[in-house]
Amino acid sequence: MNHWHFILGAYGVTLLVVVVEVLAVRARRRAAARTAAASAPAPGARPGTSVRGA
Amino acid sequence: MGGEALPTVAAATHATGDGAIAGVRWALARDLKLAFRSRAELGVQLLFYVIVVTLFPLATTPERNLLSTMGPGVLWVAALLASLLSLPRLFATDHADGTLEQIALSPYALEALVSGKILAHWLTTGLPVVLLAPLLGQQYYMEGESLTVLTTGLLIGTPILSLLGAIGAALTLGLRGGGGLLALLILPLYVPVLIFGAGAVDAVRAGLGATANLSLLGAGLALAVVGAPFAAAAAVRIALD
Amino acid sequence: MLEAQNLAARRGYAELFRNLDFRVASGSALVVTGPNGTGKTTLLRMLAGLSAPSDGEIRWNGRPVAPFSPELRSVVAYAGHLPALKDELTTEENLIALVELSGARANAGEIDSALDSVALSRRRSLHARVLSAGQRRRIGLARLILSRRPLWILDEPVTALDAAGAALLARLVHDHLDRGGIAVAATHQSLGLEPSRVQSLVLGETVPA
Amino acid sequence: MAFNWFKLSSPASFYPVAGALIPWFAIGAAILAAIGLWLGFGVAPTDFQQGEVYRIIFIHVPSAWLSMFLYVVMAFWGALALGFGTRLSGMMAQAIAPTGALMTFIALWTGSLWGRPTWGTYWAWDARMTSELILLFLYLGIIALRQAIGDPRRADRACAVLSIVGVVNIPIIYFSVKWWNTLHQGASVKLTGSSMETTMLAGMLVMSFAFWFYSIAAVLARLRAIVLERERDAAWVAGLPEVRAAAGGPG
Repeated sequence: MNHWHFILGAYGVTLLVVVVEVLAVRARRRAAARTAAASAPAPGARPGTSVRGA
Repeated sequence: MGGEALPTVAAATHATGDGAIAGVRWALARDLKLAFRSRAELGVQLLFYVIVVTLFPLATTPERNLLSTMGPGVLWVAALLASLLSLPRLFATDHADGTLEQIALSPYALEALVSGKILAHWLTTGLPVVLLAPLLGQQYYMEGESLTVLTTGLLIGTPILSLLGAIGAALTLGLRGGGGLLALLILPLYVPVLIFGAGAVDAVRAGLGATANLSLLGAGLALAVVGAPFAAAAAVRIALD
Repeated sequence: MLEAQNLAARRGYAELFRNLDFRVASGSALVVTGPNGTGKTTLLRMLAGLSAPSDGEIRWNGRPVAPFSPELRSVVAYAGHLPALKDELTTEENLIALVELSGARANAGEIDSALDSVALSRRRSLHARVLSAGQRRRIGLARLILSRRPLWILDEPVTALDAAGAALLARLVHDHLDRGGIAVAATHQSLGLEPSRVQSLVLGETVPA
Repeated sequence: MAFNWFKLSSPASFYPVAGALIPWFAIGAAILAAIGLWLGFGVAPTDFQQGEVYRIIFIHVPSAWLSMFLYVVMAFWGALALGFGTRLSGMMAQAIAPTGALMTFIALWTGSLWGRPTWGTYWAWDARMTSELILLFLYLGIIALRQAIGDPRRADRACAVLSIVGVVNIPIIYFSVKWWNTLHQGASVKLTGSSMETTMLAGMLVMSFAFWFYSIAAVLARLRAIVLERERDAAWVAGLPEVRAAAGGPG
């Protein structure tokens, strides 16, 4: 009774999950950097207000 | 009208002194009145419970032994689902028409107002489920002590469902896919209630007596009564922000 | 006195405004204007204590007040976009419920006279379901009459009101200021107040950095 | 000391710190995993009842520990975000949830593959397995709640409330499932004898540290992505080399 295929299934899927997570996190960070680059505020156009009266 | 003095802060906060009870009373009275005015809706929810319970024997077998084993579990799961179905009403209508903002800005403690609403919710949706249980138990050939213990368990357990459910209902206010999301958030938290409630009847059948199960359910109720209103009130504030 | 210092607001990932400073003294009003999406409602919700500023501080009578703090909840009357009315309840029941929720006792005479001044006496036992948008707004005005709160926060209060309703609102705000109250309103319509007691805040205007 | 912590708690100052820490934890995880696997497969003997299949515990037990530990850590950061309104705490809780859910999934997957040859079934209503499944639902609930709420600050606080309620509930859930399990005499798996082989224990501990290090690295990496997402219009983000590089490229 050695059941190596069960061991392989457990370790293999664990490895797969880890690889998927690492790739997903890297992709997410690249996407976030792109969005950040696209939405970086233009200087001087920041939201403002004015108060008048009294 | 001019010239009238404005009340001071101290005069206005007077209401918070005897606030807790008055807050519970205000929310309870109002929600009961609203529930009574739209009682058809409550009837529909109760009917849902009855139909779900009726479906199980049709899906399995009318065999007496099997049904009396399944009975408590089926009634409990149906009670969970009925509670889940009625939960969105708890805060969603108040949220949609702006009442929830006024409730959160009331000088009464929000925890008290939320408690009143939860109590009204249980009285209008949980209590009917408890009262119907002895009747529906007949479909499952339950009798004697089993039936008494099932009903007692539901009586202690359904308030916990309303209390925990209120947290989920407040967290999912105004969100897309609210109903399904609410189920995902709340059903896992219902697990202990289900186990101790349905388990009480099994324990009676196994000759162990239901005291331990019902006591644990009671302890759960005590914990939920103390904790849930705070969590639900916090969730309401978060939803308004 | 209501003060805001260095107030900033974010919605989602976007910043609506920042470095907002103002001070509204007793007996005066602040009128907030600005294009859509510049944060008028957000600002009003912050002042009412429904929402936390992302930066800065709000002070009432010199003391900082946090969102939902008891000090704020006992002084503010907030009238937002939503009327807080229940279709299943009558005009009178709705009004009584709201007044009781604000911690006041609703005595029958006061309720009568408030309904009278907003011209809803004859609709008092109608369910809110059958009222027009303007009539619903008027219940809100009756609530303000009975609220006795020093700080009124009004978000687009003129919306749906007819000429008589708008005049009534203007008179209510006027009387409120006369009693030493404070009003903050987001509105593009004039409330007909003397310029000397109105400050105007325009959101969305660019200020030099 | 206190000042340093305060400074570190801003996303802007923690972003580079996290970036510097990630390689160390990643390398540490790799080395520990290598040692752990060597202990688990090279040194630890074959169990005379279960044969080789018990070797799944070297990933099953660490992932199960981590799944519970990460939930508590997530609730802790959530509580900080709720109590003090610190932005970084909320981001930390957000970054932990997916890794926690993955650990829970690994624990369930490996547990079920261990169960098939041992109990003769992929799924048994064992108290630990059942609790682990409910834990997975709790993680998925928190992730779904964050997805449904658009506004990150509301999401931080709502998820914090939910995870705190979950933390209070997890022991109760575990106890209730165990209670139910004893009443119904469910299955439970133990290794042979009461004393586990020292090498087995050592392998399991080393693998636990490997999982732990890996989780820290993964969470910090995700945290950096989340910081970029949420601080996208801050001036310091615009100045980052990786953001400038992304701005220079196409799109």
